[in-house]
Amino acid sequence: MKRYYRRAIQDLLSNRFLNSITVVTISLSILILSAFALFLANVGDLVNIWRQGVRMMVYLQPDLQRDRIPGLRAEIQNMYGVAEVSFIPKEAALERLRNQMQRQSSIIVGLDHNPLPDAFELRMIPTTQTGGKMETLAKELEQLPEVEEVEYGQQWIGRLTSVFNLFRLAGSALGALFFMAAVFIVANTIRLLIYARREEVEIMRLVGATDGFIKAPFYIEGMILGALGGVIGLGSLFLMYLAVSSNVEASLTGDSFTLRFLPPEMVGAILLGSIIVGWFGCYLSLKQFMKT
Amino acid sequence: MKRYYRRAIQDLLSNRFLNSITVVTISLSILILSAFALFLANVGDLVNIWRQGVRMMVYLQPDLQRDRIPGLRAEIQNMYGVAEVSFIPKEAALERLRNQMQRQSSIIVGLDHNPLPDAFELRMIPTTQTGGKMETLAKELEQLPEVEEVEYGQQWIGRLTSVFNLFRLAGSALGALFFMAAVFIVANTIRLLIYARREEVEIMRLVGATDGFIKAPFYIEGMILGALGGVIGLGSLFLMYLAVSSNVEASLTGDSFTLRFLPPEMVGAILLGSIIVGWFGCYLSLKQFMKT
Amino acid sequence: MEADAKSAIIRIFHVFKSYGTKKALVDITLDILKNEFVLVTGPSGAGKTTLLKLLYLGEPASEGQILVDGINLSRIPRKRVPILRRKFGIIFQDYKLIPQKSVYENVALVLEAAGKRKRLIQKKVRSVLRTVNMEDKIDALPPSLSGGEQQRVAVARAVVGDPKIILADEPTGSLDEDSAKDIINLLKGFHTRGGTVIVATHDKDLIRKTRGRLVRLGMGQLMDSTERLSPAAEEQAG
Amino acid sequence: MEADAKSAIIRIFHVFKSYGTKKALVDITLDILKNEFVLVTGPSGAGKTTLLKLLYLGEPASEGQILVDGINLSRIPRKRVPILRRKFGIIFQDYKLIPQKSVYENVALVLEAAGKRKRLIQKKVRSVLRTVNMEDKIDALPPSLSGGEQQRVAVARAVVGDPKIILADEPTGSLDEDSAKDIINLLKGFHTRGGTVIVATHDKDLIRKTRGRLVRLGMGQLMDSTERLSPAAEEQAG
Ligand SMILES: Nc1ncnc2c1ncn2[C@@H]1O[C@H](COP(=O)(O)OP(=O)(O)OP(=O)(O)O)[C@@H](O)[C@H]1O
Ligand SMILES: Nc1ncnc2c1ncn2[C@@H]1O[C@H](COP(=O)(O)OP(=O)(O)OP(=O)(O)O)[C@@H](O)[C@H]1O
Ligand SMILES: [Mg+2]
Ligand SMILES: [Mg+2]
Repeated sequence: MKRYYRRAIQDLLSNRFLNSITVVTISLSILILSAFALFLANVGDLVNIWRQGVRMMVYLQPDLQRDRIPGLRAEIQNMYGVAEVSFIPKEAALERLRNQMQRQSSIIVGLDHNPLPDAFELRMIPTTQTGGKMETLAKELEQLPEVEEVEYGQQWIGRLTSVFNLFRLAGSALGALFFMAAVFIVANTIRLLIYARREEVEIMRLVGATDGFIKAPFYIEGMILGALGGVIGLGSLFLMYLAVSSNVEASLTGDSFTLRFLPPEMVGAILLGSIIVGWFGCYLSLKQFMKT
Repeated sequence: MKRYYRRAIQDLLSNRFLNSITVVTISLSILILSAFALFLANVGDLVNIWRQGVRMMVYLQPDLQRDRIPGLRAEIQNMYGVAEVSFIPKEAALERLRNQMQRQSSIIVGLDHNPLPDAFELRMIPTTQTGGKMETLAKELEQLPEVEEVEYGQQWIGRLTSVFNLFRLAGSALGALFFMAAVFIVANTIRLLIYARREEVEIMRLVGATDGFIKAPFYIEGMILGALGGVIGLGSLFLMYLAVSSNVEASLTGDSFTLRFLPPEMVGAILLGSIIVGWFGCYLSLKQFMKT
Repeated sequence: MEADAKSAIIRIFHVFKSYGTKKALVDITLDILKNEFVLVTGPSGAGKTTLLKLLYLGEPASEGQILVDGINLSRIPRKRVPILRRKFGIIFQDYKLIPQKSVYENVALVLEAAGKRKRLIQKKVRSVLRTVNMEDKIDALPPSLSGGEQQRVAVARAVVGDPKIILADEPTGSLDEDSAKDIINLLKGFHTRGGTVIVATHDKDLIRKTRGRLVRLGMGQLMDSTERLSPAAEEQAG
Repeated sequence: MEADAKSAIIRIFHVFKSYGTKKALVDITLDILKNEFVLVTGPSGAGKTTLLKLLYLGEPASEGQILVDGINLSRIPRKRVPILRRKFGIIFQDYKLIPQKSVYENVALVLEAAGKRKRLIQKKVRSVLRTVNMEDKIDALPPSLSGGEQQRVAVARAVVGDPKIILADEPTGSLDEDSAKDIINLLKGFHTRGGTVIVATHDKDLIRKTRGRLVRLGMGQLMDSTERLSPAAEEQAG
């Protein structure tokens, strides 16, 4: 095995031109793929931050005693999909309404009593924030005798959800497409590389080398090229990330959003993937050249 | 010239393996690039549709006579950045408020007079929908004696705008990155292609062929490969688009959104670009091999 | 003419070889004995190289049977082809050196492929390169060698693995008289140590000075096969 | 020894060529006259191929001056190198045929590069391939040809462009006696029609049977240069 490594390293050095072109191509493919993954990951973060703004109002019966609030709160807290429950007394609700109404707040000034009920405001866990699941939860809440009415931005959420779903769908489709494209580009490049060295393969076979003996260094080389390409591709992405992230974060003050790099598992997966693809490119081409 | 074309075609046929691999790689690069462009274009459409929901309310002085409305409307219509002006009489505004308020509409039921003023609702042209430009317009409107107050979702728009800007920035950066990556991948692949045929180049030089004679067919081949790659790449994208678009549109009922393909100019630009890159790849490699 | 089957290392029995419509070999039947020295001659395009190719399975025969050291070539599984090829040391007409590998690596390749120890490889490669007078070019790449130097490396590679049979296709075509003599002596030495040698050549000198069987091909057919016990038999070679 | 400068087509003046530390040619001074037939010989690695390479600028000389048909090779601009090369018809030691192109295309290439008409090209290529006996392989690809067949295609390519000078590097190395005779007659015919021929060879037969000047190289140095008015001068060639 050790001697195969030595031969692989020798081969890499004696075909420097071919190999450097191959590594550049692999790096670029990995860069495309990982840049897109980074983009999706950060957009996903952003969407999640937004979603934390999605709330559900649970209006209570006007005659409900305030001492029953803690029990009710605990009960709601335990319902499926609820992340956080906070109590909004009707005084606070009126104040909030006044602020929200801006110009039309003149309406409220003239009121002689507060017509609003007490309420709970719920925050949902992110996975529950689809139209269907929120509706289920709302129905369940309305079954409670203490609850008069449940309100949430049905229409808005439905619309946003469908757009996010479209986005996620398109993102995954593009991601899958880019993944396949990257795999094929890398495999193809390695095929060209081995094609340019097919004479060598042929000569080795003629002097009695077994297929295994011939293939082993190629596989090692393919994996080294894949790994190098992966490291260089991810490395360049990381440098770009560093250059960009400070600027972008500055322009996004107000959101609790930090641009983040790909998670370590993802980095590992991409590196592993590029090694496997390097191997796979060798596999394809060697299969072809060894047949004849 | 004609004989160069003939030689180029002959060469393409006699190096079928190399050329088919090259075309596949080019197609994939073009596919990546154009798929991403398609993605951005459609997201852009979606954003524009949303933005058409961005409105500005111009509340008029309570004592303004209704016969001055048409003149004022014309004046506002002519202001920079205004796309559409519609008049909302105060009765309609109250009705609308009632609908908007949902649960809290009980407040309105008890009113003895309508406290709301007449208003204009403006739609802005998309390029004016940044926080800054809207603010300028709002200030200008507030200068008018007939106007009491201007209201728009300052905070919401500012936030949305910064997110859209981030998105656009990231999209353009990724697009530029993908563009450069595609250019290099194509150029590199063509370099490998020509490298595999460097012996031929060398022999032609030894038998007295001029550089022009040697290069011409390669350039033609490079451009044909580029064009083929472009057509195949865009063709596959179009097929995918056809397959996906019907499903996606069905899932997006409610929005006046149709998934569209890249505009013809863009398709033309991508084709032209892939031809140029084919040429460019040849240029790079020939420059290198002809030197020695 | 039929050799004793017991001691035949190569048996060729009614073999045909066509490339498309081109008949390169027609009905060749020939036995080659262990430790024979065979010269194959004939005009350009007669099928000499093709005949050698069939032996090491560089090409499959179109018809007929070939046995090499007891192996039937039409039945050999793909996996065992390397074992067949290690029985041969082959000097190719176009040398077939790997251009990116040094002279040393090209020669060492045969031993590495056979799984020999690194120590042994170094010793053997150096000693073989010395016998063909190429030890000073040990690190050169083949494209930087003269035609004759390349041919000598090809010879070195053919003998380094201690094969049973040497197939030499025009092994002196690019060599001056002295170098050619060295190569022929090398082949003769191999023969003396018990090896079997098959040389395809046009070289009148080589044919004249070498004792052994002379096989003549013409248009793919076996013209004659003459045992020449002393180099004096030369005139028959005409 | 010094030839008349007026009629010299090639003048080589104190030329050295080194590859790294390796001295391939040392202080060569040699004039070759118009319509001369020169045989360059010497052992493997003596510098024969290198000498030819310097003439067609396959390699630049390290030192010294070379004039070819009035062109000073050390001053020639890059753009005019093809014009220099079209003065030569070159038979390379390793043939240098383009493997993906047919025999016809390989030979036609020279004329196409010179901008000849398609009609003329077809006629000439066919007729030249006929003289080297390769007309039946006109559509074959070089890798499917025998060694001798490839060499004959290389010869055809060298003569097809009506060059002023033919450089032939071991042009009969892979050929049987009859084919070799054809090639030599072709070269002689070219010489008779006024061409200049320089042949690098080990082939004793060729040297013996050819009248003309014999230039001997050894270790990169010019050993001697003998005018042999009749082939009988052979013994000096030793
Ligand atoms: N792969 C091939 N495809 C088609 N024809 C071939 C192929 N290989 C050889 N031939 C033809 O078969 C014939 C015999 O070729 P071979 O190489 O055996 O000749 P040879 O006797 O070695 O000649 P030389 O002395 O010139 O090397 C030739 O006419 C050649 O063109
Ligand atoms: N590109 C090169 N790099 C390094 N050394 C070279 C190169 N080309 C030739 N040489 C060396 O220069 C010397 C002369 O080579 P050349 O090819 O001229 O020999 P030759 O006389 O043609 O020999 P042969 O008869 O074997 O063809 C040889 O020792 C060779 O190894
Ligand atoms: Mg042969
Ligand atoms: Mg030489």
